[in-house]
This record gives sequence, structure tokens and C-alpha cells, in this order.
Amino acid sequence: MSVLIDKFDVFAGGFWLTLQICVLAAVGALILGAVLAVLRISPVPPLRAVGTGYVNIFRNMPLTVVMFFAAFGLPALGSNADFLRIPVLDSLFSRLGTDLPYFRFALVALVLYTAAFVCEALRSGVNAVPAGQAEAARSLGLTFGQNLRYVVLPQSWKASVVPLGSVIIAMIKNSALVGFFGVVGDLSQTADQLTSAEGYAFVPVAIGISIGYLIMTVPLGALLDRIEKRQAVAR
Amino acid sequence: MSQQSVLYDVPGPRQRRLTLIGSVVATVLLLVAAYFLIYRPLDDKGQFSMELWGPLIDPSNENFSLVWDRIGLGFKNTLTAAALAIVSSLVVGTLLAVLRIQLKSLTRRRFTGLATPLAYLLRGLSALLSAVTRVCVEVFRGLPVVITIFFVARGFPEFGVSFDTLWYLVIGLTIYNSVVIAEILRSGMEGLPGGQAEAAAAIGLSPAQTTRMILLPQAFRIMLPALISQLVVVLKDTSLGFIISYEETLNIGKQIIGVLDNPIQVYVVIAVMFIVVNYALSKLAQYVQRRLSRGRKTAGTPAQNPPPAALSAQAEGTGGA
Amino acid sequence: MTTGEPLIVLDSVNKWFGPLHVLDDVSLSVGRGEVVVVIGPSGSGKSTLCRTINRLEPINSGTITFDGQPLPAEGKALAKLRSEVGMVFQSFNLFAHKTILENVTLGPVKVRKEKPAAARERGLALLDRVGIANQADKFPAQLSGGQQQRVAIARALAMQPKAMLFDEPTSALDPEMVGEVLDVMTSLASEGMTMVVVTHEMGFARHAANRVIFMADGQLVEDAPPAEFFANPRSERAKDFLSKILTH
Amino acid sequence: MTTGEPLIVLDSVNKWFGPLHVLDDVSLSVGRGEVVVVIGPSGSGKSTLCRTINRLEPINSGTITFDGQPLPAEGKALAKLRSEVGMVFQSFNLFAHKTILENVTLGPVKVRKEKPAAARERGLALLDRVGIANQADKFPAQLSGGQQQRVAIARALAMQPKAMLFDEPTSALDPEMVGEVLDVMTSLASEGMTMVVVTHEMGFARHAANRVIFMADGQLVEDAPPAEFFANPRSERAKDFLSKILTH
Amino acid sequence: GDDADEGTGAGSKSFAAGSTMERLNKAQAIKIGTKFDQPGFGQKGLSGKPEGFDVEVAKIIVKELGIPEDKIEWVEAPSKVREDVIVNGTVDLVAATYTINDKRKERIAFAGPYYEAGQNIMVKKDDTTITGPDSFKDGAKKVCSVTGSTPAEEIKKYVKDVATQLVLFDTYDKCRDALKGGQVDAVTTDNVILLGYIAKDEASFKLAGENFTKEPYGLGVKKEDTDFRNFVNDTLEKAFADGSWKKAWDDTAGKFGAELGSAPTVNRY
Ligand SMILES: Nc1ncnc2c1ncn2[C@@H]1O[C@H](COP(=O)(O)OP(=O)(O)OP(=O)(O)O)[C@@H](O)[C@H]1O
Ligand SMILES: Nc1ncnc2c1ncn2[C@@H]1O[C@H](COP(=O)(O)OP(=O)(O)OP(=O)(O)O)[C@@H](O)[C@H]1O
Ligand SMILES: [Mg+2]
Ligand SMILES: [Mg+2]
Repeated sequence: MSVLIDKFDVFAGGFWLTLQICVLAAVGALILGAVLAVLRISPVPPLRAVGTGYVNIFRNMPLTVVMFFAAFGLPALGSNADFLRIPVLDSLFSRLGTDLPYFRFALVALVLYTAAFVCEALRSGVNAVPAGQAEAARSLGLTFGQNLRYVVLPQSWKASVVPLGSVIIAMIKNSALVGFFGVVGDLSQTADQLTSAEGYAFVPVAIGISIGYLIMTVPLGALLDRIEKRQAVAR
Repeated sequence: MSQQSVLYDVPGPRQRRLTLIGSVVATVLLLVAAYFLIYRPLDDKGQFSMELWGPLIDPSNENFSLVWDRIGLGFKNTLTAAALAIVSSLVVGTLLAVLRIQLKSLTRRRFTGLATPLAYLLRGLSALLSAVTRVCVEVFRGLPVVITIFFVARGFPEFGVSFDTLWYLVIGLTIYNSVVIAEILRSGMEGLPGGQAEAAAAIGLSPAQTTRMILLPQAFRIMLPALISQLVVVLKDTSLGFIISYEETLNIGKQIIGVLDNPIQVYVVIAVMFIVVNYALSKLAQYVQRRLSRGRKTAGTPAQNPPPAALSAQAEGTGGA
Repeated sequence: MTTGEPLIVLDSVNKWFGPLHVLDDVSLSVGRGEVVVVIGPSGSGKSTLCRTINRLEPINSGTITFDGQPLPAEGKALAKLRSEVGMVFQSFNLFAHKTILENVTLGPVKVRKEKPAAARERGLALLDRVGIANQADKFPAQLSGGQQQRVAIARALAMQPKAMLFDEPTSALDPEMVGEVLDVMTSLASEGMTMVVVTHEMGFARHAANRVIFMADGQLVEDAPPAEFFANPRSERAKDFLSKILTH
Repeated sequence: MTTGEPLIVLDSVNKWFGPLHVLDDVSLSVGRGEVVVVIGPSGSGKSTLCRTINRLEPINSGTITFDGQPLPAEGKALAKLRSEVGMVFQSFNLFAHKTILENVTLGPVKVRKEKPAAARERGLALLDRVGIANQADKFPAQLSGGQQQRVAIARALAMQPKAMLFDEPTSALDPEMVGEVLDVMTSLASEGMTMVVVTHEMGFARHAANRVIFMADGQLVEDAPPAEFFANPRSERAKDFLSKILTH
Repeated sequence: GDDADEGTGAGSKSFAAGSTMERLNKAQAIKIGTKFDQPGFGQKGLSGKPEGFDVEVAKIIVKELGIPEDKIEWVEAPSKVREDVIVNGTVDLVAATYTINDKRKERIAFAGPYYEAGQNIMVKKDDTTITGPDSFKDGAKKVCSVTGSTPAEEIKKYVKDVATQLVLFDTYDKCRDALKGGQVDAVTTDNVILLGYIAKDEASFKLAGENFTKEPYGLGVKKEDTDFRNFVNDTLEKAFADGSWKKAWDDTAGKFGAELGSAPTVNRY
């Protein structure tokens, strides 16, 4: 068990790095997912097709493959994902700015993959608004934009919160994969490093790593449960 | 179409014209962007050369049949692992769901017919058991599948139990997915109109009979789409086998790349295989969903609750890797 | 119509939902063969009253006896009691995954351990009686609301209950279908079934009930034969309620 | 009560849902100030008829004119038309995330560009008129069904519509609450509002309608003053329907 | 049967009762851990069978055990799990470019060495800035290796900032691809591994300088199984002498142009 104390800084560092990945990927996925959702519900068929195609491709492909594509495809496209070396951000999240692109590649993969699910969560929120709400708005004479702005979106947002939260939880768990794709020092790679390379006993390391992930996922899950219960009551 | 009708009126002539113009402009822009951002750079790096693609798409290539034999083997292994994992997850998940529902009704019982100490003992025991299952569910649901698989593959031998890598993968996937399936089924049962359980109680069925004959079959039916989506997740997650050297599609793909040195081409082929299979599965899920809800619409009964949003999203979103 | 000792007796029954006093010292006895209609405004506790009788809702104080026995608290004894009290719900609650006939025979076969063949025969006879024998192999979703509710009645009758509870059996129905369900209930009443019926159908109350009970705020406010109640409600609240429901 | 040219005119309107012919060559004109009640069995196309009038449902053939103008197909013109036709739904459809008062003032402020203060004042007056001024700051979910429906009426009235459409406004309500909504509607009718009302409340049809229209299978089968219709329905289908709905 | 003249088949050879050799010979099956991604030493080809020097050396041992080649079950043993698979008994023998060192000897035992490699650095063909491990001391160049491998530990002595300069993957293939893609500037590991990559793509890669460590490759066996270790050592010495060792090299890694050198002395500790 002493590994938990001796190597506390390693665990903490892994946790911190995983947290960084998750925060960045969550923000990226929310933005891209929102754009995709707009495409998917737009009245222009080709845009809708792009949104739908994107979602179908990325939802049905293992994240592992997406990661490989980021790691091999981006270089083939002539990119080291340098567009992510955003001036102020890279001082906050040091790995963003390093010459080593794997953190950025992993980030790109996580964002691309998660965005498909974010898009679906947002869309499910729009679908959850009863048709009667929009009909009532229309029969008052509200235009499409007004309907969206004053009636549909405020309500769909509420309906999206819980599914979005689940997507983020899933993303946190998925981030464990980046350790297997060249991102050194995140929680999952820490497990590998401590047991394989440094020969620490397996069980205590497993416990430490599990705690690291559960700290992130369980409270968020409990929060979502509460929100969902509250919403169910309000309904 | 359904969400279309929420947001949009049926378009009039002007709206149709605008849509048409927008479509043309968008198509042109998309094609131009695809050409300059994707096609050109790839072509410049020779990624479309037959040297790289030949072994995968040209039957006359000397390596074609070897490569596809290997990919076929990998795909067979992927399907084997997925099938075993989904079946065992269903079995374990159903048991877990029933256990949790039974424990819940057990903790509410007061065992008034029994002697007081015995009644307290039984009540304490059922409360304890229900807390333990709850914690297990939370822990296994909160851990990444990769980590679970990794732990299984590293942990089991540690305790002197070793299997083929296939079984590590299956066990790892089962631990995670059975918990998810249990939650899907449980919320399916709890999401049924309360009247179903009440009607069963009112004709004198016991809680166990009610669960078995009334709630579980209906939960399965309602949750069928979510369960099929979970199959997609399992299929995707088998690709995590590569971290424990299980020879599933992706791992074999890596071996092929080691020889032929054409990563992008091999991953494109593998991605297409996954997408086709999983897309077909999700279409199946949608079809089942539509059939179920059509059956429901004609019903005079009040609409059954849809699966809780969190759960269905979770089921899909977890799509591990 | 009433003979011997009463079948259902509620004595000073109290029930709270949290701070809400939904049944406030309710005492009531229903004789064998008696038809009691319960009316009252929404939220007054009618459904709760009905549901305490087969203990779908446990009570906080007071006693309920059925056929001379206090209601058992749980387990086998409770299941047995419930099998002797038929219940019909507002939303039918047919088992959606079973055919009409299976809905009707499930209880007899699984609870009363009847032979499937015998249960089937009796089930078909009951379906015939409520006028839907030809639908036996359909699923509930394929039937209209009125038909579903008649199946629900047949399902309850299949257990050969000593009493039947109805909780607003017609209020989820399209207006054209109300009649067919009330017809079945009226004929049941006239055959001497003991019935407790929560309903807003004043016509049924008038011509099929032996007694009308008026509830408000969890209290049993009036208890009188229908003719007397409708002609001359004693309490203000009953007068007010009747005025609301009978205009238009 | 009718004055000048009719306000709403439907001429040979046809509508299909896929293969289903839901409106079959329907022609109808509603004069200014007239109250028309539409009745008929479930699925006969009553709601669809009602919804075509403000083009919530587009039609396949025929013409509809409102106030002398054919219904616009889209855009601003359609929004303007809709703001002139109030609509009240069976399920209220109040905006769940807005207070009662906000529900009522949203249209006037955003569509008619009234000053918020003025809209607020008029909104409060309307809420007062339907009897719920004291609930102005609550959210819809905190109100009873009857109260919600009255808010929905106030919301429609706030647009100062030339006509009001009601699609079964009382059938989702508890019986005691039906009255309060019908009262509001009756007073509207007596003040000369043009109204098309789909309802099963025969009392309302009898004493508030100028004409009763009976629909079956998408066809407009009868069109007569209420006294005549109820006393002496001409078609078999109407007779059958009335017999089902008026017993009990 | 037919195998008799090959000297294979159960009981075809006699071993001390209770020894690992006897057990394996009786079972007529053996599990061997090797790499599946190491050109020249252990790589799974398109045929689905591993090929390379490690594989051939292992086959020599297996033949001496009286077990036919096709009874070998090859198990993938990436660098980081090699000790584990031996300790857990997942495999009977590991032949996987396995450097003998004292830390590993704490958990397992080594027969051999059967080859002496050395750590080196592979760079892009046109790279002139990296000339040896000291080129990483300035803190700018990125170097790639595999998690848990000796070269990864070794190169840490030279790099200035481990977190940004050292990239660790689970396989060397990824390192090679990373070098090719320009995400790292160098790959470091044993020279023979690098030579394998260079042989396949001479246009892209070259070695930068001389070997800077000595890496004796051994065959991993269970720590306490001295009999088996001695048997393997004997077999290796025999193979050094009878030319089968040299032939194994010439058929595999030798094709890449690497020197075999003279036979190493097995270390019977
Ligand atoms: N399970 C419950 N938990 C909390 N409160 C409840 C529950 N069931 C009913 N109530 C409350 O108890 C009161 C009485 O409910 P009940 O359903 O018996 O009334 P009712 O007379 O049947 O009304 P209705 O005509 O609307 O069916 C109501 O205020 C209701 O909100
Ligand atoms: N959006 C739709 N798509 C397809 N069919 C529809 C749609 N809306 C209504 N229908 C069908 O059209 C027919 C007429 O529907 P409508 O709602 O107008 O009937 P109704 O007379 O109002 O019935 P109710 O009394 O049940 O409200 C019904 O058979 C219905 O199933
Ligand atoms: Mg009730
Ligand atoms: Mg309708």
C-alpha cells in the first residue's frame, strides 16, 4: 500500500493531467457538438447530411481507431495539430504548447469522437420539447427565429443537461485511452508505468488509479441523478 | 422528420427556393473544402498510391488474399469476443437488475410475521446487501473499460488465475457492460407505468412473480433499442483488446501495418468495417424503437415512459473506444 | 341487498402523504352485495380510499377488515387477500406484453393454480360476457380504450373476487366509449357483486348505487342513498361540488 | 349575430395523411361573431379541421380564406395571420419555462411589439378577466388544469384576435374544472367573439353555439342550429353518436 | 510415427523425471513469448506466423526438446509484460530481444546470451544534428522508445526534460511512424531493432553514431527453474557450435546487413 504514499505525486500528476485533457476535450466537444447539432437540424439538406454523416461515422467507429487516425492521419495531412497551440491556453495547459504533438492528437481524437455524442444529446434535447410548445408559439404568430429563441431552446437546454452530463462522464472514462497513445503521465499510463516498468505491486496501484477516476466520475454521476430526479418531479 | 415538424412549418414556395439555393452553395463550399483540406495534402504525400492500397483492394495483388485472411481472422475474433461479452453481460446484467429490484422490495419489508430479532437481522442483511450491490454498480460504472480490462488482465494472473487473452477481454467487458445493462433494465422496470406492478399486485401476484412475469419482459421490450445500442458499444470496445494483445481486428491491422507500412489505408478499411456493422445495428435499434412506439401509439393506454435520457445517452456515449 | 355482517369495514382510518392528511379518520362499512359510489373533488382522497382496501396503499392508523379478517401486512397472506378483491384502474393497466386472453388467465393460473385449459375456458366465457370474446388473441394496444377497460374488468372477475374496486374506470375514455363500460358495471351491480366505485358519472351513481359517499379534503363528508344525496345534499361542500359538476 | 361577409371560409378543402383522407371536400363558412361547435367521433378529423384554419396543418387542395384574404403560405404574412387567430389546445401548451404573466405577454411584446409595461398591464387585466390575476407570477406547472386552460385563453386573447379556435379545451380537465373554463368561453361567445369550438360538452353546444357541425370520417355530415341538431339529427351516424354520448 | 527420425514426439527424448523438459516433451506443446512487431527478430507476417532471429533460436530449443515446430503456441510478449508472462506461467520461454540485466533477474532467470546488441539511435536520413545520445542534452530534440524497456530508462540519463523530450509507446512501430511523421526526432533502442526498420526503408532512416551500451539478449525462463535454464544454455552452446545459430541469423536479421560477430559466452550464473 505504501506505493500510494510514496508515489503520491505520480498519482496526483496523472490525475491532474487527465483532468486537463478532460477539461479541454469537454470544451472542444461542446463547441463542435453544438455546431454539428445546428447542422443536423438545419433546413438545408447538404448541411444536414454532413451533420448526420459525421455523427454516423464517429459514433460507430471505435475511439481507438479515431485515435490512430489522429496519430497517423493528421501528420499525413501535414498537420501537427499546431492550431491547438493557443497562446494563453498553452501556459495554463502546458502540454498544449509542447513540440510533442501527442497530447494535441489525443485531444483532437477525443473531441472529434465526443462531439458526435454531444450533438446527439443536444438534438435529443430539442426533440424532448413537446411539439405543442412550438405549435403554441407559432399560433401566437412567433416567427421561426423567435420560436427557437424564446420557446424551444430555453426548454431544450434543460432537457439536454442530463444527457450531456452522461456524455461528459463517458468522455472522462474514454480519456483513459490516451495513455495508450503516447500521452505520458496521465492516470492510465501511470498504472502501466508503475506496475510494468517500476515493478510496484498491482493491487495498490489499481486502487490508486481507480480512486483517481472515481473521484471524477461518481460525483458527476450523482449530480446528474439528482438533476434528473428533480426534473422528473417537476414534470 | 419528427423534430423537423417541431421546429419548422411546412415550407412554402419561397422557403423551398431559399433551401435550394442554400443547398447548392453549401455543396460547392463543402466540395472545395474537402478538396483543398483533405484530398490535396493526402495526394501530395502519395497516400492514394496503389502501392499502399493494392494489398487491400486489388485482388490481383500478391498480398491481397493473405491480408484479407488475416483481417477476416481478426474480425472473427472481434465478433467472438463481442458475442461472448454481450451474452454474458445480458445474463449477469439481468440477474443484477432483478437482484437490485428484489433487494429494494426486500428492504421495504418489515417481516412482521417473524420473531423480532430475526426480523431485524433480515432487515439489516437486506439493507447491507443492497448497499453492497449499489457500491459495486457505482464503482464499475465509474471506471473506464480500458482500465477494467487492463486490471483484469493484470490482476487475475496476479492471483494465480490465468486464461486466454480472449477471456480477459470478455470478463473486462462483461464487468462493465453487465452493470450498464442492469441499469438499463432496472430503469426500464422502474420506468414502466406504476399501474403495471399495481395491477399485478391487485390480482395477487407476489413481488417476485410480478418482476419475472410482468416487469422484466416489458422492460426487455422497451429497452430493446437501448440494448441493441449497447451491443454497438461492446463491439467497439472489443478493439481495446489490443492493449492486452488479443488478436482482434485492430491488433491484426497493426501487424499488417508492421509489414506493409500503410497505416492510413488499413485503418480506413477497418473503420469502414466497424461503421458498416455498427450503423446496421443502430438502424436495427431505430427500427425496433419505431415499431415499439407505433404499437404504443395505437394503444389506449397512457404512453409508457421513454427510457431516462441519461441512461440511453450513457449507453451510447460510453462507446468506450 | 345487504345481508349479514358487512364485507368491508374501515374504522377510523388515517393516512398521511408526508404532511398531507389524505384520509382523515375515515370510517365506512360496505355490506355484501352493496354498491357504493364515491364522489368528490380532485385530490380529496377518493383513489387513496379505494386503494387502501386492497392495501395498495398502507395506512397510518385505524383498521380495515375484509370479510371479517384484518388486512394482512405483507407476504402470502396479502397476495391472497388481493386475489379476493378485484380492482379496475382508470388507466386499465392491462399487461402490455400479453394477449387479452393471457391477461385474463394469468391470475387464475399463477395465483389460484387453476389448470390452464380450465382457466382459458372460463376466461373466454368472461370475455364473452363483457362483449369482446372475438378479440381474445389481440394485444391490449390493438384495442380501443373502452374495450381495454372491459378486458380489465374481465381480468378482475376471473379471480372470482368477493368485491370489486373501481377507480374512475371511465375517465380516461373517449365519450363514445363510456357507455359500454358503464353497461358492464351496471350489470355486475345488478347481479349482486359488492362494489366500491370512484366515478364522476352521476348517471351511474343515480341508478346503480345503493349509497353515495361524498369526500372532501380526506374526510368522508356525506353518506346517503343516491336519491337523497342528489336531491338534497346536506353539506355546503357537496352542494358546491354538485353545482359545478352538473351545470353545462 | 352574423354580420357582413363571413370571417372564415373553407371551400372544398381536402387533406390526406398519407393514404388517410382526413378532410374530405369540406366546405364551411363562419360569419363574424358566430360560434360554431364541431362534434363527431374520435378520428373524424375535427382537430385537423380546426388546425387548418391557422395553417398549423397545410391542406392538399381547396381554399381557405380568412377575413377576405386567402391564407398565406409562409413567412411574415403567415405569422401575422396566426397572430389574428387565437388558438386554444386540449393540452394547454403553456410555455413551461415562463410565468403565467410572461406567457400572456410574450406574444404582444415580441409579435405585436407592444411596450412591455403596456402589455403587462393588459395581460394582468386579461388574467383578472379569466379569474386568475393572483397567480400571475407562478409557473404553469403550479396551476391546476382548469387554471392553466384559462391562462391559455388569456394568452390567445392578448393578441386581440379576430377569431378563436378551441380544440377540445376541456377534455383534459377534471370534471369540477370543466365548468370554470366553459364559463369563460360562454362569456367570450356572448361578447361577440367569432369562435370555432371542437368539444364533447353538449351543454355548451346547446346554449352557446349558433351552429353545430357534425363530422364523421373526414366529411362534414351535418350543419344545423343546436336545437334542431339535438332534437332531430338527420343522418344515421349523428343519431348513433348522440345516443352513445347522451345516455348515462 | 513420421516424426521419429526428427527426434520429436512424446517420449522421443529422455529427460530427468519431474523436469520442465520432461513435462514439455510429454505434453508435446510449448508456449513461447515473442514480439510480433520486431522486424528481423520477431514479427508476425502476413501468413500469421512470427518470423525472425528470436523465433529461430526458440525453434532450436524446441527441437531439442523433441517437440515439432507446429506445436509451438506463439504468444505476443511486448516489452512490458515479459516478466509477468514468465512469472505467471503464461509462457514457458520468452525470446523477445530480452536484455539480460540484474533488475530482471530478481523476478526471472536468463539463459544465454545468444546475441550481443547495443543501444543506438535512429534518425531521419537527412538529419545531421543528432550524432549520439549527447545530442539530447540541449533539451530540444524528442526521442521515442517503448514503455518499460531498458533503452527508455537508459536514454533518460541523457535527455534534459523527460516529460517533453521522451515519448513512450507500447511498440516500436509507433516510434518509427512517429519519426517518419516528424513528431519525434529520433528513436532509440537496440541497434538490431533499428537496423530492421532501416532495412525496410533505407530511403528514410539511418543510425546516428555507434552503439552506446551493451545489450546481451537472453532467453527468459522461470527464476527457480535452473534445470531448464541449464538445458537451454546447453542447447545454445550446441547451436553455436553446429552452425544452426549462424544459419538462423543469416536467414533472418542477417539479411538486414547487421554483423553477427562471434558467439557470445553463455553466462551460467
Ligand atoms: N403517492 C403519493 N405521494 C404523495 N402524495 C400523494 C400520493 N398519491 C396521492 N397523493 C396526494 O394525496 C391527495 C389525495 O389523492 P387521491 O388520488 O386519493 O385523490 P382523488 O380524490 O382520487 O383525486 P382525483 O379525482 O384527482 O383522482 C392528493 O392531494 C394527492 O396529490
Ligand atoms: N400528423 C398526423 N399524421 C398522420 N395521421 C394523422 C396525423 N394527425 C392526425 N392523423 C389522423 O387523422 C385522423 C383525424 O385526426 P383528428 O385528430 O383530426 O381527429 P379528431 O376528430 O380530432 O379525433 P379526436 O376526437 O380523437 O381528437 C385520425 O385518424 C388520425 O389518426
Ligand atoms: Mg383519483
Ligand atoms: Mg382531436
